[in-house]
Amino acid sequence: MMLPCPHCGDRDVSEFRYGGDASKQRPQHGTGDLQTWHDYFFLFENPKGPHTEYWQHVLGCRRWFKLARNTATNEIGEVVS
Amino acid sequence: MLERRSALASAKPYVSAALKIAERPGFTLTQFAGLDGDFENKLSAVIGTLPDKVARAQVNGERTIFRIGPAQFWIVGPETDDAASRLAGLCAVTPLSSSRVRIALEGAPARAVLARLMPVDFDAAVFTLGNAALTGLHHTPVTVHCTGADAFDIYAMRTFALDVWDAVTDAAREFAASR
Amino acid sequence: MGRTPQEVRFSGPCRAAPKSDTNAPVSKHYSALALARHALDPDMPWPKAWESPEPKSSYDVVIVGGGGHGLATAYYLAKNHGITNVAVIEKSYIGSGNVGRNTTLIRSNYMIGGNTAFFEHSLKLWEGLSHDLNFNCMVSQRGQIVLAVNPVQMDVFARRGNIMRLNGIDAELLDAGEVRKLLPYLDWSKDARWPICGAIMQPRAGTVRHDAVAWGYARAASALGVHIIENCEVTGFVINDGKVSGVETSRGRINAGKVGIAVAGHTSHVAKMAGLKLPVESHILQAFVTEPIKPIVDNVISWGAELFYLSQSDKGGLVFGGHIDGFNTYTQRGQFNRIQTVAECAVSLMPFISRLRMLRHWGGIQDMTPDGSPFISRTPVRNLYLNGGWCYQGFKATPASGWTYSHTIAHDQEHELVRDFALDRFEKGRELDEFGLGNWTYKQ
Amino acid sequence: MSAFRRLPQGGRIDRAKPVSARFDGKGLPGFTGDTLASALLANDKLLIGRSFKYHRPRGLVAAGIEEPNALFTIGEGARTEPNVAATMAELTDGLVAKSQNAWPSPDFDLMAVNSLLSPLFQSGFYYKTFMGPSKGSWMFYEPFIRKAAGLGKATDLPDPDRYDMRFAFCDVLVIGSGPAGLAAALTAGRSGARVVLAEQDSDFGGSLLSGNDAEQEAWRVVCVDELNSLSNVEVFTRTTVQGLYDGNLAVLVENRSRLHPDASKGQPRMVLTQLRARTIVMATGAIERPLVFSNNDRPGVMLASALRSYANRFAVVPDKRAVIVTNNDTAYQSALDLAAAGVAVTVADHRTNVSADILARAGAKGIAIFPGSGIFDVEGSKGVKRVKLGGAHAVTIECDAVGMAGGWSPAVHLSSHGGIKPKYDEAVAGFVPGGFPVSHFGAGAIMGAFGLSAAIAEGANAGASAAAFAGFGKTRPVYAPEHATDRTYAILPSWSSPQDAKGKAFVDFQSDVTIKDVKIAHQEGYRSVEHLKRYTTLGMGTDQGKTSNINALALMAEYRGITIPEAGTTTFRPPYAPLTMGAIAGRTVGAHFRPVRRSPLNDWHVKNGATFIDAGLWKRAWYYAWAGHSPETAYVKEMELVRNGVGMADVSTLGKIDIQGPDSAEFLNRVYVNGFAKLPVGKVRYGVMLNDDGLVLDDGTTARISENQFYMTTTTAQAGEVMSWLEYLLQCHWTDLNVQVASLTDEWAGMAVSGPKAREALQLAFPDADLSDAALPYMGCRDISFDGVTLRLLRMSFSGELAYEVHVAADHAISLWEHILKAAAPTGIKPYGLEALASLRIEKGHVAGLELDHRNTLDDLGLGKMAGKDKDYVGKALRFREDCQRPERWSLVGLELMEPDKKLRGGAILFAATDEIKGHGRGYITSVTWSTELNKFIALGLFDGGLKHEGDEIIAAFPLKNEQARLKIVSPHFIDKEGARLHA
Repeated sequence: MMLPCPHCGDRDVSEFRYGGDASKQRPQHGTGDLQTWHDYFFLFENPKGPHTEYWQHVLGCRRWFKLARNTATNEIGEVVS
Repeated sequence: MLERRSALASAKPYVSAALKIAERPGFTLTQFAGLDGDFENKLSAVIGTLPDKVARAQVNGERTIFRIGPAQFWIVGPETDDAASRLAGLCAVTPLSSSRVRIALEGAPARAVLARLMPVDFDAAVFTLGNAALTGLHHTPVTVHCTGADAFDIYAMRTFALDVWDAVTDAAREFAASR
Repeated sequence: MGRTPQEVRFSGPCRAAPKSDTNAPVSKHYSALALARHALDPDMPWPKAWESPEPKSSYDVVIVGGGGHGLATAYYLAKNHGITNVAVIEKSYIGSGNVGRNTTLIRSNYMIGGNTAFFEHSLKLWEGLSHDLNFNCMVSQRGQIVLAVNPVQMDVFARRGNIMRLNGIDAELLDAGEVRKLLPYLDWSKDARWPICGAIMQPRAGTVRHDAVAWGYARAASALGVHIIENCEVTGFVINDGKVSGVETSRGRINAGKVGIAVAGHTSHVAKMAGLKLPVESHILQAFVTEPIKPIVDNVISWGAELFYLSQSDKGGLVFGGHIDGFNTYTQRGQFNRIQTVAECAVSLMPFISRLRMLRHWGGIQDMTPDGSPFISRTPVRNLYLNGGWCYQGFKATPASGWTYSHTIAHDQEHELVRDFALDRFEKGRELDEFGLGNWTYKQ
Repeated sequence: MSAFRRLPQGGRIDRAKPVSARFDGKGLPGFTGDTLASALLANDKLLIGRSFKYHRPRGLVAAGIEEPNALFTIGEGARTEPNVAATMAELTDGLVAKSQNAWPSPDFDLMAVNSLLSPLFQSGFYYKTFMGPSKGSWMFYEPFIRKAAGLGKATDLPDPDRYDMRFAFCDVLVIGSGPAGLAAALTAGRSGARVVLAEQDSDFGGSLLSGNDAEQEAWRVVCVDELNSLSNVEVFTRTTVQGLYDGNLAVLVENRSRLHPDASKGQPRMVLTQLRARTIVMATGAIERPLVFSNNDRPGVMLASALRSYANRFAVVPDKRAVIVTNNDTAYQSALDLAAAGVAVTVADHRTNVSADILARAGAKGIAIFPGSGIFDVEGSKGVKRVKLGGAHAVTIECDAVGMAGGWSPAVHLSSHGGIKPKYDEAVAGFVPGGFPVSHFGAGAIMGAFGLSAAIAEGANAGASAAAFAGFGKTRPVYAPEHATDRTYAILPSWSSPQDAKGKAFVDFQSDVTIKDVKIAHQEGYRSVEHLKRYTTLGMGTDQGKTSNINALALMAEYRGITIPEAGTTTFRPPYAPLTMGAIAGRTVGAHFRPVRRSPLNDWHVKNGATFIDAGLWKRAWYYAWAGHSPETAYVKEMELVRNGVGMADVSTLGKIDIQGPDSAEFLNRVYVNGFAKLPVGKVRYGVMLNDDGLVLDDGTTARISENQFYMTTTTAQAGEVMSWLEYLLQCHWTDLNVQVASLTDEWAGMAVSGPKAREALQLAFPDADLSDAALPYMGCRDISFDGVTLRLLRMSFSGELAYEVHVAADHAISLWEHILKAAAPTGIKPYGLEALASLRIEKGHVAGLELDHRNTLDDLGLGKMAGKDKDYVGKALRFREDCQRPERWSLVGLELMEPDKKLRGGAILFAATDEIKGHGRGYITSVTWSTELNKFIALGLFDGGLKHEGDEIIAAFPLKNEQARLKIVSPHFIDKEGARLHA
């Protein structure tokens, strides 16, 4: 799989660190009760299909970015800003 | 009295007629990172033209400037470089001269050797003079810079320097002079 | 030949099925004797291993998923709880999921309170499984050796081994010399990146012929009256007032008193139809097999340097696996960098493997949970039960999973062995992080 | 009497270059250009092995990669390679091959007794027996089964050869160099695109290499010459495309075995290329299928196309007569070529209507044709003697060889690696690609185009399309030779002949699966193609079912009364052909397996007799020679040094992070549980971070260098995790914070100078610095300049003694370290290693990696009070989950051994004095050391309820060594509870 680093271009997946589902809304710092944080941290939509997710180009520019990928096909979409 | 010691002091030399692999010491490496919107202007006022993308390094006199991300640059200058002091207070300045070891490769087989090590297109028509890439070499982060037709610098992490040296010279073994 | 030459037609598509003599004696029980009788009378047909009836309109229990866990659950529902009006509904062929895609290992070297007894129960059930099912699953207790690569790891292994011993489970601590005697072909040279400094061994651990588990359970469940319905996809749940009363399928609605989900790998997808959002992500785990060779590796071997495990199948291929690819996906295609990682482990640990050749690699989609442990529990929907989240350990858990899940369904109450496999454990702060890897689905 | 012979001339072998290999201990002569297979056949060695299950005599079936039978062990000693297909092994001088799975020899194999018992060994027999008499009986049978199974014998010696790996990129990858592939590669190459052509065979040409047409050969040579002349085209022979992966990653493996590469000169035996191709043209061809009839496995029965290959390419033909059985037109090409080589040929054609054109052409060459007929049986045990035809013509024919032409299966494997299932094509009577992604193209036989001109036209078209897709729109297509025609196919989809009850009709030669096994699988309900495969082991051999899959699923479809498309096909998985493990691992093995990380002080440690220990990727100094040579005792001497004098340890491995920006203090205040907002400049603070789940992530110290700059340290183990975590928070979530972080782990070296004489030592080293308690108090931090170099002094202690960390740019680390040792020599300063470092911290009660294992809360580690009550921090919400607050959680305690004659061990399980010693206990020992201060073994552990039980006597059990010991629960701060030494 080649992932499109927004700064370095298409690179092999081995250069990246995965960061999980990026569609989840992290509660603002200092807000959110236990249930909110539980749902945010522990529950997953885990869709079979379109997914946005975080990746870090860890063996590169170290930027984290949001990427669209289809989990049913591994087809890579756009970098989401 | 506090002399500098290379991380490659105990590296096994690589000897080859066709390919030179050697440490290129004696540089200052500083990271400059922006803390305000005017950062790049301030930086270029002191340093000159900045590279517009990660893939291309900018050489201004004795300095080579790498863009390593948004609002982040590496400046590699001579040992006496004063860039850090001139930019102090204008942005985040992080001296990194000890953190990297520069390994130079030069010779016809250089591109073939690099292609054995990093998942980057090193074709002569593609990775040309001035091109740079931040990538992984033996699981460690490196910066590769094309400095001539078949000449390259690899900036490797100091603590992995010997390992990277071993990986590079091993990949280049078939070009080494037989002992 | 009884026919004139002109009549002969070379077989082609869509001819009638071969004649099967329904009057011939049928060996329902498998044994050497039965094999001998069939050998002497080659025309005597074997019975179908499991029946494939048309689905009825209603069952007491419907199990969604005809994999190892679903079939085992159906079998134990019938055998242990007398509930035989059961259908197992499988969208493809039985055993098409992870029971047929794993590295076939069984073991009970678990250290965390909620895990130890469950997995030991599973291992005990494995030990009697072939007899119980009258189907040889080739349960091979060849022992698992987990190699330590530094003294600190030896302490960590010791803790595990001590817990095992204290729970009546076999465990042996081996020093480097003892390991070398057992496994002389490991890299004992100075070149080894991490020297092997000892190991922990569970002699009763081993391997099982994976497909046979699905077939054996299906056959035994079928014999007790369970309906096994293949090529039937569940498309929804019938839920009224928070209670499930059936499933919608590609072959119509099937009513059910109770419904159990056992579709690990696709748990999120199925549970979502019942309105449940779960602490589960689907990840691919790859597995590999080499060409068959004569016996050379006699144990299951795991490595402490990186997640890597290997055994030799009875057919002769070396079967091995490593870590999940590390991002959620439903494609059963692995990434090449992971294949390299695993090959590097194999060759570095056992340098002779370098000259062997990989025949196939494949991927299974497994449920990953934040703490690496599974769920067997009731759900917020009454009469709907959940079995999933198995991470790396689905195969070895199969018998105990069926055993405890059937109990959970039959009694509407979690079996005591799975009380900690609760769905609300993350809310309560009761993670079961067996290896101390932290709450990350993709790092577990 | 011989069955096969070498023709006096012809073929692509180089008769001027004879080669001598050895087979089963005897010389095997041949020529350059021969394969092991062709050489065996040329030497009339027909019987070359025994089958897997029944030990039936077997011969060659194919001439290519699909060969199921002729598997040999090649090489000797550490270079032994089992299960190599003879058809893929080029004959070279010195090649040593041995037959497998027969004892004492294939000619006289005692295991052939299995054949008599064959009725017992029908498919799935092992699931039905070997269960008695008792539960564990399989363990008795298994060794016999294992020994009987397996193919060749591997060596357990390390592989002495080298394997290389490279990354490559191209615009167009063309897979296969048959007519379609050559046309595609050349058409694409003429556009200027970067083209790679990969061919698994030893030469380019594919099916053309097996032909005998001069015009076609000329066309081939012209194409290859032009490809070689183009600088933008790279061509590879002996290179198999093993798999296609996401992102158009093709994995190519080039085999250089024939060159006898010398590993010591860096020459690889194989090279694996990870090729990223913008577009891919699949011109992978097709593989001929056998037909299923009684005794179709006799040596001498082979694919009709193989007979043609051996005749035309290797100049080896059946001695007198061959019988070819077919269901399609392509077999006549083999028949005509054999006839042209002087072999008498008879064809049995399943079809009742054979075209007049064929009848005429064959008749002209004296080929007898029996339409509506097939082979019903083959006689001759170690070679073909005669065949019995049935159907329209029931005749018996004496012959030397049989050619099977059951139709062609397009090589769709690679096209389905990406997840697109192949589809059944009625006209082809086989599966063709079910579709392609936009960047993939197919051409030639893989698409069912079996004719030469069609294949070339398709190839040229695909090459042009692929180049255009990659942005190279202008090209000049390649045209077919003038007289190329499209051979007809006209297949009758037929798979098997009626069989005699006694004979065995094989579907899968290598796995010894017969038509009866397929029937049994059907009877028993193993009807899905996957069940069939798994139950009978069909297609699971090293040939990966290349010749058997379609026949088997056609037969199963027939038994089920459904069509082949309804039955579906199994999934094709990589690799395409058996793939050498060493090639996948490449250079990343042995010492190069994973990177070695070395401290800037590493060279000094090496020179000064340190023993090293692995800590993750790091090599760390464990203990030094001055203190002894046993890990059991050396550290104790080093501890004594620190407690009584002064020692120096290398702490360079700690994670170090530069944090700058106006919001740095706020940032730290969020990530640490304790407050950092008000940390004064020049001060250091110990901090703990939680993960979002409220469990402890890491601990460390952070110093405030200036208002807007901080210097963070992390644990060695978590350094990378913490760095990524901080970047994640800043870049993905807290974008409102103006903070820049940079790793300094490699920039700065760290040395811990610890012990009552630490100040004295440093004062000797840095006489100009004011090191007084007032100037540099406990948890103070100051940068000083020494000899023009900036040193960062941090007064903090891991050992509990008066201690400083001296950080310096790593280039100067060794000089500084040597300077301190030399200047402070009067204090008796010496280095101490990781074991002493870790032991000293136990005495002080500092938690480390073994306690920070992602399972513990702040309170578990006795650090609950650190968390700011009124401030927010990461993990705060989930820190207060129900079970995380349970008072009887396992929490940090100190432990003292009460029985001086015993030993404490890490990993021991803790019990209350009155407990029965079983179950999971009430906790465990995390870290153990001998305490030089207390003169006894002490430990840190986690215990139910923690220090509520302070003073209790408990039991540590270590059943793995049958040990138990009495312990006392004490404060984890074994020494200097008041901190007097720290503040000295």
